[in-house]
Amino acid sequence: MMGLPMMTILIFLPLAAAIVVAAIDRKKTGALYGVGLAGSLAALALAAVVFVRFDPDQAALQFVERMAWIPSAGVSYHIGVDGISLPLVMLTAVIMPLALLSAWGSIAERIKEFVFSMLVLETALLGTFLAADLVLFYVFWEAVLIPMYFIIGLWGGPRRSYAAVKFILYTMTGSALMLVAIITLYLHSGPSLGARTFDLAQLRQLRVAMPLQAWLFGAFALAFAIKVPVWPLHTWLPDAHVEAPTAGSVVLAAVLLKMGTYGFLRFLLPLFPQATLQFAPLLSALAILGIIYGGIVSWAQPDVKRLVAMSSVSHLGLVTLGVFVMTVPAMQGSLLQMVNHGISTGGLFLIVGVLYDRTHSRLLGDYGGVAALMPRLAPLALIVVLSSLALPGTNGFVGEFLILLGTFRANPVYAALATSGVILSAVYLLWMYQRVMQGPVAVKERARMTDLTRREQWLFIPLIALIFWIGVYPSPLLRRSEASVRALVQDVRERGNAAHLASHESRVTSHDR
Amino acid sequence: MVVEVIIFVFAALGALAGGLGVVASRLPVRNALSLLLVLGSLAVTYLLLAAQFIAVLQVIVYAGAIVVLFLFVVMLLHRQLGAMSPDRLRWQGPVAIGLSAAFLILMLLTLRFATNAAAPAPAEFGTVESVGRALFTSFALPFEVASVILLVGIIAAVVIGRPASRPVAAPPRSSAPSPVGAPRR
Amino acid sequence: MVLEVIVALPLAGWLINGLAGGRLPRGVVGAIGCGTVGAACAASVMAAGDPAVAGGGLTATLFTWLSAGEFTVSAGLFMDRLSALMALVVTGVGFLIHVYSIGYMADDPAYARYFAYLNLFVASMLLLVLGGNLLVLFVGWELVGLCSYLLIGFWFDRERAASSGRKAFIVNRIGDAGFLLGILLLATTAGNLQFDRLAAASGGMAPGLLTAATLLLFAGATGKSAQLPLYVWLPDAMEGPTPVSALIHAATMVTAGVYMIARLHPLFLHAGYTLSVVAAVGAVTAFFAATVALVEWDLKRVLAYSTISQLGYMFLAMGVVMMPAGMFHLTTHAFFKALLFLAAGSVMHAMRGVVDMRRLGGLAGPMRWTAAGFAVGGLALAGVPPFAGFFSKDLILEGAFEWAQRGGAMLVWIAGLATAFVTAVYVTRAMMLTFAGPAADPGHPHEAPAVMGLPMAVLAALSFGGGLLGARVAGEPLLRYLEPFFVDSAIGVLKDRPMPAAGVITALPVAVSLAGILAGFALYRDRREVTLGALGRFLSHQWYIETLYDAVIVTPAKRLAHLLADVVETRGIDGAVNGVGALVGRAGLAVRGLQTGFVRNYAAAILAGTILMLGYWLFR
Amino acid sequence: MSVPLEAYLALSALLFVLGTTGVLVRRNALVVFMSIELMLNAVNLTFVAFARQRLAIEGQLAVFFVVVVAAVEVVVGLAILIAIFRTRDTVDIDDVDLLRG
Repeated sequence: MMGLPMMTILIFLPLAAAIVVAAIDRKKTGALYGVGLAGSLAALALAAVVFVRFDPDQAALQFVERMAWIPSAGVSYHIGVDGISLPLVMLTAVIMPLALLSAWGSIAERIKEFVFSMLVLETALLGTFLAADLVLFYVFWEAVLIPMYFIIGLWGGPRRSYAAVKFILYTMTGSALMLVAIITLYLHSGPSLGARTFDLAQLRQLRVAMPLQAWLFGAFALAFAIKVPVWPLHTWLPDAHVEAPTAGSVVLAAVLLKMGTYGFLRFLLPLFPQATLQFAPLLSALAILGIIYGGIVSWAQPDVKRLVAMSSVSHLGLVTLGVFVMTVPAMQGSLLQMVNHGISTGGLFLIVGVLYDRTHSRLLGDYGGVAALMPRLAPLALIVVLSSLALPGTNGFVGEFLILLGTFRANPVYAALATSGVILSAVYLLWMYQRVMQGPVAVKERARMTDLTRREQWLFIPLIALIFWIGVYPSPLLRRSEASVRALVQDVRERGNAAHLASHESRVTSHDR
Repeated sequence: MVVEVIIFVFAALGALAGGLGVVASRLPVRNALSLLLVLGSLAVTYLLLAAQFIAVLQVIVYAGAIVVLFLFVVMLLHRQLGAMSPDRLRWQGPVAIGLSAAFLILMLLTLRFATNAAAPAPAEFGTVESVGRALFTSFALPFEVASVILLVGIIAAVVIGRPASRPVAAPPRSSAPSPVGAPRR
Repeated sequence: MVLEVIVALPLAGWLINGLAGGRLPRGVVGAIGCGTVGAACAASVMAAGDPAVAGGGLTATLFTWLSAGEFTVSAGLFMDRLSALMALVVTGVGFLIHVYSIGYMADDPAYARYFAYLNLFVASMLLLVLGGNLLVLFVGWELVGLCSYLLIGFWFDRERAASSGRKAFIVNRIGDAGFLLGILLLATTAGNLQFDRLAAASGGMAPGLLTAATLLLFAGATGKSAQLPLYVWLPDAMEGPTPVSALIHAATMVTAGVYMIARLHPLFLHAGYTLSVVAAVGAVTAFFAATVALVEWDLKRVLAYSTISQLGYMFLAMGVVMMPAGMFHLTTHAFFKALLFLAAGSVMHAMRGVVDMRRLGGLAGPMRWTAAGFAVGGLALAGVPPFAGFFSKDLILEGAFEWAQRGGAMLVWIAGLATAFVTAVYVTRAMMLTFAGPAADPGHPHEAPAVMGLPMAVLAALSFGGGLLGARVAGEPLLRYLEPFFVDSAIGVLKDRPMPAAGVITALPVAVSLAGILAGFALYRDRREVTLGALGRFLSHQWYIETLYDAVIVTPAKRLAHLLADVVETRGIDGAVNGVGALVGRAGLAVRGLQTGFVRNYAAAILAGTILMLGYWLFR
Repeated sequence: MSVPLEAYLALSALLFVLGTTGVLVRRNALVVFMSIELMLNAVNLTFVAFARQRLAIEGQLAVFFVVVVAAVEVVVGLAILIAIFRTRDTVDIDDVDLLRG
């Protein structure tokens, strides 16, 4: 398009800003944050252009850029966007400026390093969502860990090093296995595709015989499931969230977790359709367990951040369910719900951050009656809470309804069980809202509970606007994802079943390499 | 060609004697001088092997610069160089000698793979010109990298060698102690 | 266009009062709050006059809301005879209560927030009744629940108010989960959620599926309309401001379940025994709530249980296929129950918030008009002719009797009759304890200001004359108006009603009501505390239903949550993760001795490794 | 080339082993350094010997680079040595064991 490598510019714009930040004097706080914000806002503007010019009727990748990177190893720099990655790219582009803005005034130490890390993180995230080559994807996927590790480990709470190490070890365990699977795929691609390649589009043609396909599926699924996190692989999440600074929590919840569910859609399903169909019931069952378990456990948390973190387990259980029931509405709902969860849970963490900046406490017991002291925060917080519990009219409902609709079509029992999440989310979120905002004023230092500053208000205004926009008029998003999702569902169903029939005459077996 | 053999034998004996001196002598100055003997002897063998440029390099850089550097350090530290704490690794010596012997035997065993069929060297082989031509054409990049490494080495030596705890004397104008060199937090 | 305006007007009021209300003078806030609803009322009258409403219905499609796969739902509004009636009730009663609120809330610091919430409620309720398909209805359905939550917990600094609001929301959510599943079932089988398409498809759907779907929808209705088993939130909802109780928890929102069944009556009619369940639930709830109201001391909670009971009547009417009568009772109930609440609010206003009837009494003197209003409402509630409640309740009981004769359970009719008696008793009790006798609390009660009195007067007039809408002598205009809508259902019953049999059946409820009033008068004449012994204890614990819920659901759920969070999560799942970590750490400790710190050791190790590799290469 | 290749290689091996012995046995950091130089020179000798036998000038270039790196190494190494000596007052490498597990 226009001869400009739009996607490359989009990915590396934040990195360029990061380099500029590195050159700025560390005492100039305003300039550091200003450049960081400008970089991420520029990326947002570019992403918006992509969003507008995106052709909703096309299922394949658009804005494709492709060139050889390591030709001898079949690695290419292949990027592009389709209906599955577009919402997540938009989400990343929206959340990062907000996260940076939330840190402005909240993080006072090593600002330069912080802004630098955040911008590098944005580049890595955008790259993860736009890569169409397995090696490129893996590089970005792992690159995300590094800035996130530092964000938790340097600017986190008292147990930050435990949380950071747990986060990085847990997620790397999964991705190490994925790397093995990627290389195995590469080795198999030679005999049947003519030349060995890491290119996703070509690897999709590959038909891996069944026992091996199941193993590869398992390796990929584990890496993604840890990231999501699918129950019972979730325990790194509460620790990471509790210890991370606000901006880190926001990005972690809003975007990082979506890497897992995005991975399901982008890699797991198209690469291993047969294994997907075979293991979908297992993953659906885990997802439902996560919905219920996360909801119940959230209710009993004394720590606000931990509560919200556990609620993510529940919400992402629903997203995972939507992926694996393999119907068009459910998958579109899943995709939308990824965005919605980013907005609402990101918002919840921003609220917690605003409160934490004032009281330096995360315990529900230390709050109470905040609405009387912060009358501007209370309605904004309520809207975010309502969005998170999927009240109709807010974004959460649209996603949840579509997931449940698609799930019901595939399996009414799943849908009935998943609907319990609707009740549970109301239970724990309203419990939280009441403990923090309502009741007699129980905060110890009233004087510190000043209402939102102008900067803090601007954190919420975009989120609230998005909540209502997606809740009332989600068509722009749904329309752009429909073609790709439909193609994916059809592809997986056809090849999954066809492979089942033709597995004995498969051209690739596990011993030829 | 017997001359060559004789020269080689003398050079080899010199090198071995020097090597023994480096390892065995308890006097640092003697160690350094033994090293000089090794380097010189090897320079002679290089000449036998049609490597004039390398031989010259050996004398200038190794014998001329490096050994001198060693001697400077010996001079700087000479008082304490003899003082050693009691040996805490009593097994190390015998094990080391055993290992070294085993390694030597293995290496000598590899000699049976050597093929001994060398053509006479052309006149220009190993001259400054031929080495220089190779260095500035196909090996230009490594050459440049080597220069960078040298630069980095110089900087590193300056930084490491500077006294860490004491800051460089601050200019008298500023009253506050200048934190140059001290890590900033 | 007019439909959008009806919904948009209160929505605009919400936006203005919500965003800028804090900076506006009170008069302007009140004017916006009332004006938008009043204008919506006028617009509703205009829309209802549109010939399209009487015909196939007035539709307005705004845009495609959801579209995924083959499934499409548009954001659209729709008005036919049924929704016209509902819109008029909502905006009409709503307007009166808004006006009343100007006086009632005059001293509240959060005046603007109050009107913003109230306007949002009216907008949501209008969305509910004017929704063009089931999903839009559901949006309104949930949003009115939100408004209910917000207004119950309006004085959020009171722990009880906040908890009651939360309870209301969660209990409603339980019902709504069923409702949502019902919608999913219908969407999956019928493929569409337009009301007319659903009605058309209902004939061809498998009866089992249809029964399941309608039962699920009814589960939602039991939550929203506070029927057994999900009634528990409504008595607690009385923590909110009294006008809110009048508007949301008596006149409009709680009737949404009834409206929903009326709206989807073709489905319910085709769905096997669902309607029998509805009738049974309605009858049991009506009787249960009335008996509890008999022993309640809190004036507002008496009215709350009364509302539950009257809603039971409406469901009873729906269940026995007397749907027009149910809608008729919905309308009259909106008048007289709103009146009763407003009168109670007037009492609270005068007595500075006292609602315990043991501390009230003798208010008939200083608050003559309020007492008169309460009396009119009470008589209407008791079903004394010619007050409005008489006509509608009578029609329902007639329907129940005929239903029994056509093979239904006679018990439903008997329960309805018994409820009529109990209703008369408790309303007399409330009247006596509040207004009769000597003043129990030495205060200076004063009559409500005109801005509160006027709406009560209008409602009193409607409670008195509203019965004409369905009275036979007046030609049953409301029932005739609704007939075309229910053309394939209850109208058959309505038309072929054997007139002679009605004599005794009509007389019986009246007699029962009068007997109840007399009994109440006799019992509470001298303000005795009638305890009723063990029965009284049973009743004052609401038949131990909430105790049962606490023991069986709430407490075990909390225990489970703590068990999972404190044991399974930390020791089980995370314990396993940390256990793996600890295992690796211990292995590291074991081999750490190899790292001696002596460079010479390391060098020896390197050499040994080199020897091994060289040896392997040489001798392989 | 009348002196056989094996002779050079054997000389190289002997020098190398002398170097390793020095590194393993001696505790004086300065002597250890010299022993390392000895090993480097042994390797250089093989390079030059093979370069002569195969008439490949690259072997000699490798020596060139080894010499460069060795020079840097000695400079930096001796600087470290002096820094250690300044703080710990010793040149016994056994006294520097901060990496003990």
